[in-house]
Formats: sequence, C-alpha cells, structure tokens
Amino acid sequence: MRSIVYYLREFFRPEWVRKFFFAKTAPLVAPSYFKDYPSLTEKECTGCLTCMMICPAPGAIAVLHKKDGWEPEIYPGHCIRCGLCVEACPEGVLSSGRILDVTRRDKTAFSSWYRLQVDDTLCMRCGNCCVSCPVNREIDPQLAGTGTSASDEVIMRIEGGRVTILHEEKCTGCKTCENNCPNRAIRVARMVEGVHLEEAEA
Amino acid sequence: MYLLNTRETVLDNLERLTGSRINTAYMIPGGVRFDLLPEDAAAMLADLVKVEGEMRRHTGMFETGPLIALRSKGIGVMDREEAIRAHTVGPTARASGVVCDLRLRHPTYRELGFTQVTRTEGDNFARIMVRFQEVFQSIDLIRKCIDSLPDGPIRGGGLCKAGEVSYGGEAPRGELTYSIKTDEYGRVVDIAIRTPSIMNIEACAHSMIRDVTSIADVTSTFISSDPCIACNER
Amino acid sequence: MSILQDIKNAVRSRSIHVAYVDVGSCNGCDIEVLACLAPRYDIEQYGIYVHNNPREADVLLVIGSVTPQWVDKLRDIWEKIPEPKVAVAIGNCPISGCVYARRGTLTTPPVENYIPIAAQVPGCPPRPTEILSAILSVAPLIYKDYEEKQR
Amino acid sequence: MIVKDAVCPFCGCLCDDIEVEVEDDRVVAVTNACELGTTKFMGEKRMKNPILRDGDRWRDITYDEAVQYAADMLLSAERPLLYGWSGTHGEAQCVGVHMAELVRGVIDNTSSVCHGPSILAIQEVGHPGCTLGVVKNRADLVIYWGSNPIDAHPRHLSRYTRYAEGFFLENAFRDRKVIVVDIRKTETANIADEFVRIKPGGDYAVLSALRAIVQGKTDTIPRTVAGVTREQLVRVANLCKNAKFGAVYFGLGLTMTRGKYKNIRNAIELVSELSRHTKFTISAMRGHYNVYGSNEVNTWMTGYPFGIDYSRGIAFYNPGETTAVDILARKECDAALIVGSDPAAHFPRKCLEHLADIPVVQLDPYPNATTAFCNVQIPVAVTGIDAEGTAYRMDGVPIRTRKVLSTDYLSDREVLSRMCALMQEALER
Repeated sequence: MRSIVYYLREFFRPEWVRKFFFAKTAPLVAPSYFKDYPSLTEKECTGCLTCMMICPAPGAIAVLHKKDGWEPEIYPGHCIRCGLCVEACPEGVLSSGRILDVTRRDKTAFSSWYRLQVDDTLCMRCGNCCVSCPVNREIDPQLAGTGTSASDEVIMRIEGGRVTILHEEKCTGCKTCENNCPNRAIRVARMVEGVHLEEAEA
Repeated sequence: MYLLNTRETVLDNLERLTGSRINTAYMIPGGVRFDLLPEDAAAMLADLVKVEGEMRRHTGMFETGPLIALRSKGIGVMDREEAIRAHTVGPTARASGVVCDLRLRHPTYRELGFTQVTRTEGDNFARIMVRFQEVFQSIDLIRKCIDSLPDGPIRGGGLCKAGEVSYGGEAPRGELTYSIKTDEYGRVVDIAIRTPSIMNIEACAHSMIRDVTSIADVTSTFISSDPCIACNER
Repeated sequence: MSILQDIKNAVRSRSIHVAYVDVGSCNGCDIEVLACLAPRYDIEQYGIYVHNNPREADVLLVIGSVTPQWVDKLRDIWEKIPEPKVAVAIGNCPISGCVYARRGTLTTPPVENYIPIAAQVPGCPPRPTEILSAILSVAPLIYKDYEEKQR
Repeated sequence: MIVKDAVCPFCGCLCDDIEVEVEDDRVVAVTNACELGTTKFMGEKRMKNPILRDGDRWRDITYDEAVQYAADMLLSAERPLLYGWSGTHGEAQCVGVHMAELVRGVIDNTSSVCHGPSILAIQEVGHPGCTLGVVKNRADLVIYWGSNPIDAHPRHLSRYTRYAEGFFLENAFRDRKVIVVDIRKTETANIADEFVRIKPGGDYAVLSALRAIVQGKTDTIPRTVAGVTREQLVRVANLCKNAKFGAVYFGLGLTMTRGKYKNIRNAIELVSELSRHTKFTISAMRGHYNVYGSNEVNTWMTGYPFGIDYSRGIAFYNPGETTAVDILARKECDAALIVGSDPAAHFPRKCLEHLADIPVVQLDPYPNATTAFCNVQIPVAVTGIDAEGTAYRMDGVPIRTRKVLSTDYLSDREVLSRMCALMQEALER
C-alpha cells in the first residue's frame, strides 16, 4: 500500500506530467566540442607524417602526395576519432572539435622519436621495407622506381647482404615498413612523450 | 530507460571534457590530454546535482516499489563464505559483506576519504542497492576531486620502458587486473587481462542461481551479477 | 497494384524492426546502440523497434570485428531474416577491424566477406545520432518499391 | 673493387641492380640483393676440381680426363639424357642442343617438372603476356596465384609490382591492389589486400567460377567453390573488372596440382575473358634464372621448348614420352648428363633408382644431392659470378649477366664445347 502511494505520488509530480506531455527528444546533432573525424584546415601540410606515426589505428590516416603538395587523408572506416593526429601535427593542418584551441590554451604538445630494429634471422632482404618507406620514396625517387638506391640519405637500404639502417633520425614512425614486411622482421618503436611547451616556444 | 537518460547526462560531461563519449583517448603516460576548465567544472558540478536528484528518485522507486524490491529481496542469496570461496569481486562481493575494494588501498582514494559500501544480505536487492549507493559515493568523490584539483601542468612526460607489471584497479564491475610485459621501447610483448565478470559469472552460475525456484528469477539473478559478455568472450 | 505498393511503402517506412548481433565487439558500440533507446534519442519515435529476433527483423545491425566462431552463425542469422532485408555495420570493427586489424589477433574482419552490407556507420564507437540517421536513410532505399524492383 | 649493376643469377627476376664488392678474387659484400641472391654470390663451398667415383671414394681428376669420360659415356650410350640447362647461360644451352643432335639423345630442361604444363597450355591457347616493366608502370591489380614471391622471388614485389612506382599510375603504392590465391596463408598473403584461400586441387573450379562471374552468370555459382565463398569470388571478380590493368602471376601451385595444364589453360581463358572488360595479362613465375632461356634456346634451335628427342635424327617432341621423368621412370636411358640443376632433389624415387644405376656426369659448381648419384662431377664457373652469358628473365627479356670476379674455373660453354669437339672427332673417325 505504501508503495502504491509512492508510485502515485511519483507519477503525478508536476515535473513528470509536464515532461510526459511536452518533452521533446534532442535533435540529431553533435555538439561543437565533439571530436569528429579530423578535417583539413587552410594550413599547408609539409609531409612530415607525424600524424601517421601517432595514429593508433591501423590504416586510419595517410599523407598522400597530391598534385599541389601533400595532403593528409582520413579513412573513416579505420579512424577511431581519438584526435591524436590533430594534437601531434606541428603545423595545425588538421582540426577536430576543439582540440586545437585546448592544446594552444594548455600549451601541451607531444615530443616523439623513433627506433628501428631489424631481425636478421627473419629478414628475406626483399627490400619491401626500403621501397615502401614514404620517406625513402621522397628522398630518392629512383628507389621507388627501381627498388635500389644509390643515395646515402635514405633511412635504410639493403647493403652488404642485410638491411642497414643509415638514418634512424629521419624515420617518421609511420610503420609502413612494419606493415609491409611479410616476415615481421623490421619493427618500429614509437617513443612519444606528452610534454608542456616552454614559455618561449609557445 | 530513464536510467539511460541519466547516463546521457554523465556522457555529456565526459564529452565536454574529452571530446568523445566512450572512446575518450584521454589519458597518456604521465598525465592527461586536456585540462578541466573552470566553466566546465562548474557545469559538471551542476550536472552532478541533477544526476544525484534523479538517482535519489530512482533509488526510492527501487527501495519502495513492490515490483522491484519485493521481487528481488531474498532471491539469489549468496552468503559471505560462498562469495569468498567463489572469488567474487566488486559490487557482487560487497553485497555479500566481503571487504573487497582495491580503492581502499589506493593512496588517492584514501586521501579523498573513501569508505567501502557493504551490505550483508547477499541477495539480488543488495547487489542492486550496492551499485546505487556507489553512484552516490562516486558523486561525492567527484565533487571532492573537483574542489581539491590543483592548478599546474597536466603532463609530466614519461615513457614506457622495458618491464613487467601487473596492476589491479577497481573497475565498475570489480577488480580488473592487467599483466603487461613490454620490451625496451615500450611495445607490449605479452598481455594478460583478468576481468571481474569471469569470477562473478561463475559465482552466479554456482551459488546464486542454486536456490532460485522460478524461471523468471533466473534472468534477474543473472543480471544482478552484472555480467559483461564481451569480457568473457575473449 | 501501385496502391498496394504505396501502402506497403508507407507501412514499411513507419515500422522498421531491428535485430542486432554482436560478433565480437568490445561493448562500446553495443552500449551506443542501447543509448539510442534512451529518451534522449528515442529510437522508437522514428518507428524503429529493437528486438533480437531475426525472424521478424528488417534491419540487422552487425557490431564487432568478426571472430571465427561467429562466421557461420552470422550467416545463419542473416539467412533467417525474411526479405526484404538489409545489414548495417555499426562501428569501425565490422568495416575494417579497427585496432584489431593487425597480425596476431583472432578476428577475421571485415564482415562484408560473409554477408552483404548495405550501409556502414564508421566511428569507434559511432554516436547514437549517426546510428539513427544511418538506419533511417538506408532502410527506405531498400524497402521502397521493393516488389517493383524485384521484377 | 665494387662491381655495379651486376646481375643476380638466382631466380627468374634476374635483378640487374646488384652491387658486388670483390676483394682478392672473393666476393666480400653484396648490396641490394635478397637473401637468396646474397647467399649465391657469397657461396663458398665450391668444388676445387673434377671428381670421379672410384668404388666408394672420390678421386680428383683433371678437366681433360673428366671431359673425355663424359664424351665417351655419351658416345657409348644408346639413349643418353641431357638434362638440366636452367642454371646455365644460353650459349652453353646452344652447345647442349648440338651435342644432343650429335649423340641422338634426349635433351630436356627443368621446365618439364615445373612450368612445362604452362607451356603446353600456352601452345593451346596462346600467351597474353607482357614484360615486367609494363606491369610495373601500368598494373593496378596484381594476382599471385599459387606462387609465393616473398620466399621464391623476394624482390618481385618491391621491384615490379606492389611497391614500385608506376610511370602511368599516381599513388601506385596505395592504389595497387594485390590478390594472393593459395592453399595456405603464405608470407605474401600477409601483405596482400585480398587473400583467397582455396582447398588443395580446387584451382580449376575457382577459375571456372571466376570466368562464370566475369561472364555475368553469378547466379550459377554455388555458395562455396573449393572453400571460397561466393561473395569473395564476386568481390575478386569485381576487383579484376574494375582494374585498369591487371596482371596474373602464377606459380607451381597452379601448374603442378590436379588439372595441370588445364588449370593454366583455364587461367589464360579467364584472362582473355577479363580482357573484354579491361586489360589483363598473365605470366608465369619462372624459378631458375635461365629456365625461360632454355625454353627459348630449345625452341629456336629445335622448334620445341623442352623434352626433345633426337633418336630419330630429327627433333621429336612428345611431353609425357620424351621428358626426363618419363624416360627415367621407364628405365630407357642409359647415360645422363646433368647441367646446372639438381634432379636428385626433385625427381620421384622411381626415377632416382634408375639414375643410380646408370653412369651420370654432372656439371655444377657446388656439391648437391645429385652428386651422390653421379660418377663424375665437373665444377664450372658460375654464370653471373665468374662467367659471362645471356640469361632470359621470367618475362622473356634477355639480359647479359656480368662477370664480377675472375677464377680458373672453366665456364659451362667451354667445358661443353670441348666435350662436343671430342665427340665430333670421335664420330668422324
């Protein structure tokens, strides 16, 4: 009995009755602060591939070489909308939600560097890693065309019967080599640290 | 359904802080990604009041409504010994009077004055009520956190190094343990996850359901142990 | 004939029955489908009813990167749905496998390999609004004048 | 000394961009080559001089003695078999054909146990093929059917197909699709866009199903064909139809499974069917670096690509009768000259039992499984390392291999020419 009274009281509250008859559901819109898929801003992409390296989802972002320069492209079926690429981009090419404003306000940034490792016992020296590496392709177009490189500026090269890593510091950590190695011989380690910018830098 | 509406309010706050509802991508080694603005904090506090009010009403419905309270009282009883023997964790264990909450040992929670919610009945009603009471407790904890949140940098930097760590945290469903082994560059080599639902579902199957006489009560008993199917289907 | 077709169109656009199947998801997209039911979005105001019986469903929501155990069961479920039917992939996992699309994971995405997918809702997880608008936009495309198109 | 642009004499890719570092007539480092090529260049365990089986032991002999032994053996034989030829240069193969004609023997090359069925199929329906350069510059879809280039032709993907920059393709690396069809998940399948896993022996059925789909008869396809779902077949067929230029590369997985040359015939007909919608080519993944060359040399000299019988005085070709395996299995031949191949490692047991009974002379720089069966082994110079010569790449492009170091070894051509001259002298007498 007590509970029936409770329920009657509950359901004849003015607030509830008002809601029952006049409530409207929210329209199908996303709030402005929603981190949607990153969109391009006016800024020019330099092709540093930082966004590709920090992306945690496989195949979600690629920086493509278009006719008028570089341009990052998001693949919606892969992107998990974490917004890390937006935050990591040093040029502010991408924008999503209010990440750019917030990072500028908080003076936060990511500092990152990469390590490359090749397991010689697994490696077939097929050269897939060297040829697929976007940085290598940029530095030495001949490499992409013929599979060999005479340049000493590339990140890695088949030299002396094994994959030799010449310039680890040039690696942008995109993991293209790792994904295209059939034997999992090459591994890229991404070292990322979340930091605050110094006052002078900011 | 109305509880889900309350959940929307919570998710709104989460979204305002991190920019997305579920996959927040908020924490990074050594800190978090975005700072909590004063106006966001104020909005959050205002919403907390709303959530608390709604939850009080819902709790009242559960406690006094005959449809729920009477149907769940004394059903699916699991006493303290059984709960301990079945290694139950989280609210399922706490409803049977087991002292089992990793937050008791966590320094931050200690500072916030955390106390464990415990009930001794061990039936479906107790398990539901423990969860309700934990919501109020969490609301209080969040308020205390927002009050005592210090200013300053939100990122301390920090890297994953080689090593092996096993850490248990208190997830909504109970104790969640991760054992991770990383190599020298912080890449995960080996990972083992122990989810709370594994023990709770076992306990549900072996001790709670044993005394249930009506088939309709099986469902409610099963749900009251709060099983996460995705956690078990790994 | 066309009057009957018009009635069918009107009825079908007002009552879309949805069944959802979780083929190995992390629970994130499940809970967002559930959130569609909440008063905030209120899926039923659009005439969409969620119940998990494939025999009476029109739309199948597929959630999760496909685990090998689910492959044959998913096909069975798909075949149990009466025509006309559509499948909608919710979230990144059925589309590409998302973060599970790497070596060493016991998943076999994408779900397109097993059943035909009419619409994809990308996102990890997608917002309830996105799920809603996807169902609302794909269902009429398939159901409108279904019998006419069959001929 | 560094030799640039050397040609790698290992697989049918004939990579011509190898840099070899030579010190004191030894190869000390190889750049650009794959694991297989590097190992071949750096190979150390070469035999010093010809050896003769003497009871249970080996006796060192001179080149003259060895050549004399081989010439005598071939001359006294009723039906000699001259087998191999895929691991040597084209000039030596020329001499080999002359020798076969001289002694009225059977000359066969290794393609009779690898891509022979492909050649039979090509003889039936033609070869819609092209060079690797065309594939590299134009193809936006590459299908590897029953071949595993990562293990067998490691640089095929990076030089010609998956990773190479195409002259007529923008974003070649992203846009180029690779489909791998195999019975198990090979390493190549790891990096493929689409992996079609078929049940062993199901190639013919899958090819026929694809042909039906391309012809628009999808409704006739059952739910699965040899373990492949209909949806996947339709997807593959659509990928093929929507490609601007497609290339099929097939390996022994297609030629040497049930169906044999009919498989290839079906594949070629699928390709010509696809060519009604778009441009498509098909080529074989040839194994040895000059196995294509031995087919070429044999064809222009005798008219037939492999398995040529000179016992009637004229060239006679009947695969299944005049091929090495059949001749050995029927215990017909009574002497064998093996050049640049290793039949002992690949032939059926029945053939090897007969090979053990007859006198065998082998020309090979390294000891191998056939060494155990032969009476005389003559070490020769390795083409591409210490001998020059012409080799044919898998797409039929002749490439002149280079000599990167000089040794005292005689080349195949020199040894065979001396053998041939001796036999000519003896016959004239």
